[in-house]
Amino acid sequence: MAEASANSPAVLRGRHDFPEISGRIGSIVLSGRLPRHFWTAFFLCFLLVLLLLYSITYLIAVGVGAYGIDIPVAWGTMISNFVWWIGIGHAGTLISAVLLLLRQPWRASINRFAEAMTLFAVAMAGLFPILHLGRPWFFYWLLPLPNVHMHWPQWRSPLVWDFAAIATYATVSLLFWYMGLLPDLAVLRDRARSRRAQLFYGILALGWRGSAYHWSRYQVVYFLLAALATPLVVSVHSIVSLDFTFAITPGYHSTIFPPYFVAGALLSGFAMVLTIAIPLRWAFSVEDLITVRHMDNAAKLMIAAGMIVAYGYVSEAFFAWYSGEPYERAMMVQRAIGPYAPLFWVMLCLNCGVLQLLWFRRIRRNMPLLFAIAVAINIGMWIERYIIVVTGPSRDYLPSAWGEQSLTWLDFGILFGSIGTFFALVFLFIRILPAITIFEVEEVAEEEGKLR
Amino acid sequence: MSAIADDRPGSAIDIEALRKRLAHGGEIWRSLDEIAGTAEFRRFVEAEFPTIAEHLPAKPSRRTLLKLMGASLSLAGLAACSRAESIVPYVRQPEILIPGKPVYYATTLSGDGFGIGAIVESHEGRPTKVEGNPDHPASRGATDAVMQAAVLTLFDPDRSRTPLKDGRPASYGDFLKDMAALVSRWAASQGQGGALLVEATTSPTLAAQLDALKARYPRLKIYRHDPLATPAAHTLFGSPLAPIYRFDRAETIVSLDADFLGEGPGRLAYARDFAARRRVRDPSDRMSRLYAVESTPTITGAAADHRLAIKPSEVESVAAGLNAALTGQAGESGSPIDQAWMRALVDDLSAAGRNALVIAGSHQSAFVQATALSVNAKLGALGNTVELIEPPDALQVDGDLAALCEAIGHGAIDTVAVLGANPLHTAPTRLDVRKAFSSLKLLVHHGLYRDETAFLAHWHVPAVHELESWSDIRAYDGTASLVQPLIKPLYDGKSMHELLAVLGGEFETDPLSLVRQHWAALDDDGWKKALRDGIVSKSAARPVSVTVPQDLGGLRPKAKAGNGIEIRFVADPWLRDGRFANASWLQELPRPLTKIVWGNAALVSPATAERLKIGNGEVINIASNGADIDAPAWIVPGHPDETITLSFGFGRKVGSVAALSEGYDAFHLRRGSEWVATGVAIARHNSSMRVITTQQHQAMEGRAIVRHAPLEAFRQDPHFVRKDAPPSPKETLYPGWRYDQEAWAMAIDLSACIGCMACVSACQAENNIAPVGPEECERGHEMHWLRVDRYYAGPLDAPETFFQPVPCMHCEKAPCEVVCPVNATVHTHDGLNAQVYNRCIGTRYCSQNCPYKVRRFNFLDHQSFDKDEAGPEQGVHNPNVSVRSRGVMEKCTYCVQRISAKRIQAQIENRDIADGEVVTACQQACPTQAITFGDRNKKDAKVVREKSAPQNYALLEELNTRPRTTYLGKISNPNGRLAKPSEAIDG
Amino acid sequence: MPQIFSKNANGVARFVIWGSCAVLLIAAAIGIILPRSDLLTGVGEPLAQPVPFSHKHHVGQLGIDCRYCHNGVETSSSAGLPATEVCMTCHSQLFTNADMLAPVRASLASGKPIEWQRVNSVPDFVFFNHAIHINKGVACETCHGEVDQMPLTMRAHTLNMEWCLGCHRNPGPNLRPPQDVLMMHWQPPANIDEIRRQLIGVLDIHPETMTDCYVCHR
Amino acid sequence: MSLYGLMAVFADSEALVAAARHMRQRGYRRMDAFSPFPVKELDGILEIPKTRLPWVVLAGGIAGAAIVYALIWYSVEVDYPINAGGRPLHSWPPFVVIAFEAGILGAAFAGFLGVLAANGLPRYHHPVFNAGSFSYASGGKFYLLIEAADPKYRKGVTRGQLTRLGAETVEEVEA
Repeated sequence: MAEASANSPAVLRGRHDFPEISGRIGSIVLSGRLPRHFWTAFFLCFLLVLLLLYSITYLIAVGVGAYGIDIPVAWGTMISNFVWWIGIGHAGTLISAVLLLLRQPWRASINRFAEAMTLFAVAMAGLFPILHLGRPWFFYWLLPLPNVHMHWPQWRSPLVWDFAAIATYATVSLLFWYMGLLPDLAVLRDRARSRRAQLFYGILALGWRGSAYHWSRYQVVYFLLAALATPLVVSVHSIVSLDFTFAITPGYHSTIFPPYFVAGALLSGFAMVLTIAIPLRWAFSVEDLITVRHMDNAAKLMIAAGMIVAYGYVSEAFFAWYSGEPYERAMMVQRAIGPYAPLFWVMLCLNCGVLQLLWFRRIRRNMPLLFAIAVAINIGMWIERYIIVVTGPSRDYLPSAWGEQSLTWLDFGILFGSIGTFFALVFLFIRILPAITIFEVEEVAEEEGKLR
Repeated sequence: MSAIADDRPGSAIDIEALRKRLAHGGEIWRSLDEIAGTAEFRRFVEAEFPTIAEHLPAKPSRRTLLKLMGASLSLAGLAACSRAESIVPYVRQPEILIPGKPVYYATTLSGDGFGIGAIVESHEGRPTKVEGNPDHPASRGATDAVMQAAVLTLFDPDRSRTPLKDGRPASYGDFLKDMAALVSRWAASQGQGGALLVEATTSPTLAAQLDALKARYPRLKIYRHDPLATPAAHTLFGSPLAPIYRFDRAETIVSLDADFLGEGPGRLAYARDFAARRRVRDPSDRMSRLYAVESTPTITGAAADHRLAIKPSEVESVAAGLNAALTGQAGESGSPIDQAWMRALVDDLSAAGRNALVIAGSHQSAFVQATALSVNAKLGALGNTVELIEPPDALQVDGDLAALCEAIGHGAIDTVAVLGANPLHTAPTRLDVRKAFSSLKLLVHHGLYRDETAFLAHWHVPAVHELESWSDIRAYDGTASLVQPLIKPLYDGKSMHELLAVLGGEFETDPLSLVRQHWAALDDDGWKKALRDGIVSKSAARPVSVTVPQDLGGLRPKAKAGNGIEIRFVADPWLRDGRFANASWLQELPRPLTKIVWGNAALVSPATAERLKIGNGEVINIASNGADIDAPAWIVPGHPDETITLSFGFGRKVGSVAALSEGYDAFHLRRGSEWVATGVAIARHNSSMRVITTQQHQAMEGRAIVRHAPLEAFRQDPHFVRKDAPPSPKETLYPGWRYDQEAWAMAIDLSACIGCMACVSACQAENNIAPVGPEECERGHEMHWLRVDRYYAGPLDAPETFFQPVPCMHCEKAPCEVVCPVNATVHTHDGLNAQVYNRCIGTRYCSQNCPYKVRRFNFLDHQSFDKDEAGPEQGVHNPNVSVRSRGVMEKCTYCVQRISAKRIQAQIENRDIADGEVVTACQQACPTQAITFGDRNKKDAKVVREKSAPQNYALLEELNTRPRTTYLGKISNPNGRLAKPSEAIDG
Repeated sequence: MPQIFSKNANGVARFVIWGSCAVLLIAAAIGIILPRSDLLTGVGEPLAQPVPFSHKHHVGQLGIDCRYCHNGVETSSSAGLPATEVCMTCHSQLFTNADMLAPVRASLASGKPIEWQRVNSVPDFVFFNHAIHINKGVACETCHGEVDQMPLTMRAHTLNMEWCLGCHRNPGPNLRPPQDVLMMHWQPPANIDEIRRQLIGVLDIHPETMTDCYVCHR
Repeated sequence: MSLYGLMAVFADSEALVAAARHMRQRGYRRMDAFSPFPVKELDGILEIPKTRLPWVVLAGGIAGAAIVYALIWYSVEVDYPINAGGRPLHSWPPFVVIAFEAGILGAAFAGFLGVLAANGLPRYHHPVFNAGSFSYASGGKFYLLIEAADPKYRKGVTRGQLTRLGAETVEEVEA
């Protein structure tokens, strides 16, 4: 592994030592000296946070009729945003958990912020089912609570499964992330100069001291959590897809959805990892820790996931035809030539067309181009979710009830607001917590013999 | 509205207080611009249309803030803790009134001057729902869409509230003083220079009062203005006679541009008889056949077995051709009708003999009317399927509006009292009524609204609503019935009888005694019986026997019109001449064929649209006789080519609801009282106007949605609904639930449904369904629980039209229920798919998963249930149905409140609910009895009999949702000799 | 390096951990108990009325029948509140000058109704019907409590859904022969269980249908 | 102030492992090693017993799933049976989905809380922090601690042994 061959660049570039690694990563947080464009970008994101707050206030004051939904298409961007964010949330856990289980060393530099990304994406995603509700202030009725109206959730509803899955996923991701943070928090605690920082990181570090006994148990449980998170991550997006497949609406009712949604989640998740990692490694000059190898691998996973998604598109269309169901067939035809056809073809171009560029190594290792492709796929995946949500009910069983929904400023206000909030959270995370796992990079550095 | 039983004594008092507040408060507004700024208008609009309120300038943010606070309070779970409302009993409780129990009164509602009997449900003195009176010949238990809205117009906050002198509020006493002066002047001059302008009326009391006035003031003139009047028919017999049709006897019916199912005072009775004659449940059943020749698409044409769309000017030649063919003469050349068609028709008519029936549209020329009579006479049908009576609306008058204007122009008239009419809006273009009226010394206007005429009047006196007044009225067959008030006048309105009494010098009258006096012949028991029954017994007109002259009195068809485009005027089915323009239910009720709401459009045929290169919503300029209007075009399959249908009733901006609606005013193109105009020029604008419709797709896409067959096919295969339809699965993974007690179910006979929309309107009235306004309708947010789908099949220029009422199917394997995360929609023991509004959090998953898309969502705050915030229109709410808040799903409940009421009654009496005891609102309103509802577990229930018909099928049954609502496939009775329109082209 | 935290930090940490567990438990307990407590339900808390009407006096001491004032109770959804006239049938003879009754006399004179404060109320979306309960052997007392002991009327039960459902699921224990429903302090006979079993059959009561949502929500 | 032990600092993990192995062979039992990242060999050398946490995780998972499934069963069969969409009251397939999620949640909580409990965390004040040389501040150092309570502990001897094993510094740690 010591040689960096042309085919497979090394996980870490150059030679490092432990004080250098912990110092470089820790100082991003502790010195507080961040590049000016960091704050510019954060300010822009903060404007979007304000937009989100305004949009939510407006939505709650006026009602869900303020954005584009109607009858027959009673679900709209709140659901597609939800699915999109949850999808983005998947890559983090996958990188952390699955690559940990597979003992992939290249996980180390990117797992921390990928997990953070998961948490923030899930937080954004969790917002949408509530905003989606006609009476959002009663969202807690989805919980089994000992109330005086003696009412229970209706357990057969996929929305209740969703609630359980998202809550579990958010909690498990948080625990997993926090456990991974513990040793690094201890590093920050010891490096901190100010009393406030010492107390802050000290309290969070829980008195971690790196005892061999602790490491032994820690590793077992961390591994077990990874093992739990892996089926969880698959189940979560499968359950999200069941929101659709459980319905009898044409275009929703499809058995391909669970794997297809999971693959779509990975595709969009890795696209978002790249969208964050490429500027991050450049802005903080950590190209030697987050190397081209990481970017290259993520791009390869993207194309793998993307091809499964493409297969999903094909099989969806094929089974609509093969089922012989006139409703399914008509819906699929309408998707391609109906009122939402422009979106459909844009989606295919982005998710299937642009994706193919990643077969070329030179494109994969060209950071600006890779960044552009990642952004394009993020957009494509959002459109895919929107198309799935709206085309089915807009062309379902009774033609008399056919109709389309519109997109209003509020749809976009909330979407872009949530994107801004997500990035604002990412920025805060980078400012407050180590964005790269110190102890694992040190471990990799030692194992790979990259120590000075 | 409160739903709490104990709260009810309060409501009567509330209304009383409301009445006072409305009568005294509120500034009087001059124009729409002025009122748009008033707080009152704003409050009304906010209450009724919150989204519209958003578009108003300088919207107070208080409401928004309150909502936010409300939301946060609810979040804290405190919303349920509000306590200590007040509860207000009566001071003197009326004897018949038990709070919580509705009282029903028989009365009569008027439509174009004719009476249709109604039973009105009243809660603590608050009329909330109109039903048909089964004993009344014009209703026979049914209602139409407009009658349902009577309760809404009653509580309309825009109604005129106070007498106005020169536009300023004045007291009724002042009015009486001015009238006293007039009366003494008239008494001296024998009414010289005075004139009354009345509307169409059949009121015997009114007629007698007019006669009395004429006797008192011999020089007083009486004019009649009725914009929707049809030309005086039957000049054949010296005095006018009105035809009455007996569809229960008719076997072959030919309509010469007559929309007898949708228009005319006898439409409900006709529809009942017509449908009854076509009820087929068994291959051996017989069915009447209807040929319709029409110049605009109507629901009668949609119900026809053979339909021919022709230009309005061609109706005469068709009539002439029919007459000729029947008498064996060679068909006239140039007849727009295919010879084979005519031959088949004539053979059918001849075969039916005295059971044949030819109907001429009441707006048709004297020639067509006479021809129809002559043909009926020749077939022996006169006296059997057609009877002639003295017209109930006959009134001795000195002329029409034109004569009045002329007289004013001559200076012969200087004082006019306008009773009810609004000539300034409905006058033909060739009359300058404004100029004529402006030159008057005194113009008195009496009306429900402060309309255009009222603005011009020196005195405006608010009229009582028909639910507030004592009066009498005749039905289409002459049957007299009484109009009795359900509530004290809300705004101190005066009835027309009171006003006439004032003009006659009687200043101290009460409306009851004026009517009672006229019926002095009835003793007290007879009077009470007439009030209770809703009709004066044995008052129907007797048929007059006549002989039709062979030469039709010398009538000849008019010379053939050129090839130019023609206009066919129609009255809007709901707004009529615009008098109901302020009724939001009617504005929002889709028109039967076009499904257009909140406006009208110029209807054209697909071929004409193609020739003129115009598309839906494209604005065209229509010029005729020197006047022109801009109107959005709308393509209607089956519309006659080279013809434009324009409807009256829109384009009025008086009243806060009417101001919201769009559309053109067709009166601008009308020269006189004609219903057809020729020589029309069309110019395209390169702009478009929105036309709001509730159904965007017209074709069934080859799906077995409305299953239909000709009678012959039904006889060969009674189970035709199973043919070519996907089989319904019998197996299920889930064990069936048992419904041991009742199992409510509905059957809808598609053969009987004529698409008249009465059911939709009745459902809206019964279930507190909020109107949402044009903006929201355009966005697909309309709330009707029951919709009537209209599909076209066959060639575009002569399609078959199908109507299908779609309420909730109450599926036993309801897809909506399993996806609701909070148990807000679940099944009950009697198989209802219940919707629990207060549990609903608004995920809308149920609607997504409903294959019938019958669920409706409160996207915005469409109506307020805060009693202090909601306007007077909350008075119309049914207290037994929750008013739904924003963010809540709702849908058809099979009128669960009615089921509950009957169930409780039956349980108190410790018995089963009898068949026919529970009647849903849609079923009750339906003129053709297309809807049957009942307990499927009762072997002899009517609904079970209907469902056992061979053509019974469930919509989308292949989805295995096991609907409780099923349909009886549509059976038509085309003549086998005429080729059926090809079904290959599907819309 | 020096210690960042002092020796008691460990104790503080333990305290915080166990303390927050305890706080959570207590909060949950409050969340369960509070909505059911008299504090929020208003049970046993008389409201100030324009006229301090005493059921204790009218029912307990004078023995006036419930239906004298609440005349819709057997036939209507609403039990009805007495019109001012009903009060004045007696009070035009008795206590004609009592200050306490001044609002009643004023009401009759002015025609303006007395505004009582509602004691027993359910939300607007709950449709309660008195007649069916009375006819099926659910006594006034069962829901309204011993009004003949109330100098000022107060709520006797929570009237929340949990409470309603308690009886709708298992109506037996709250039934009595319909002729006794207006009786206060009714003493069940010895064979009451047998009577109740019979009542369920005789009155055709089907508890399995009584928890349907539309029974109360329409 | 009593003595907690002796803390030896090593530059890299190999030195630590070698030192630990030596000390172990010399019969020291009460010792601990500290490293910035897990060093695999130490488990065997220090004879750290195999943790039973996996069983705790399993138990947590089963408990989570069982409790939630029981709650669902109770709600649909006992507390408020409702006919929703004509499906059986006990519709197990959807209930399993929720139980699965609850199982994962239970397992994760059991694992996380279990590892904290087993490791005695949070423990903000610990004798090893008294060692001046013990810090993560400069990144990776490797520490071996011989507790004073070890029967073989002899102040000078032990220090000498550690120094000979290549410790950069050896320091006494106060309790």
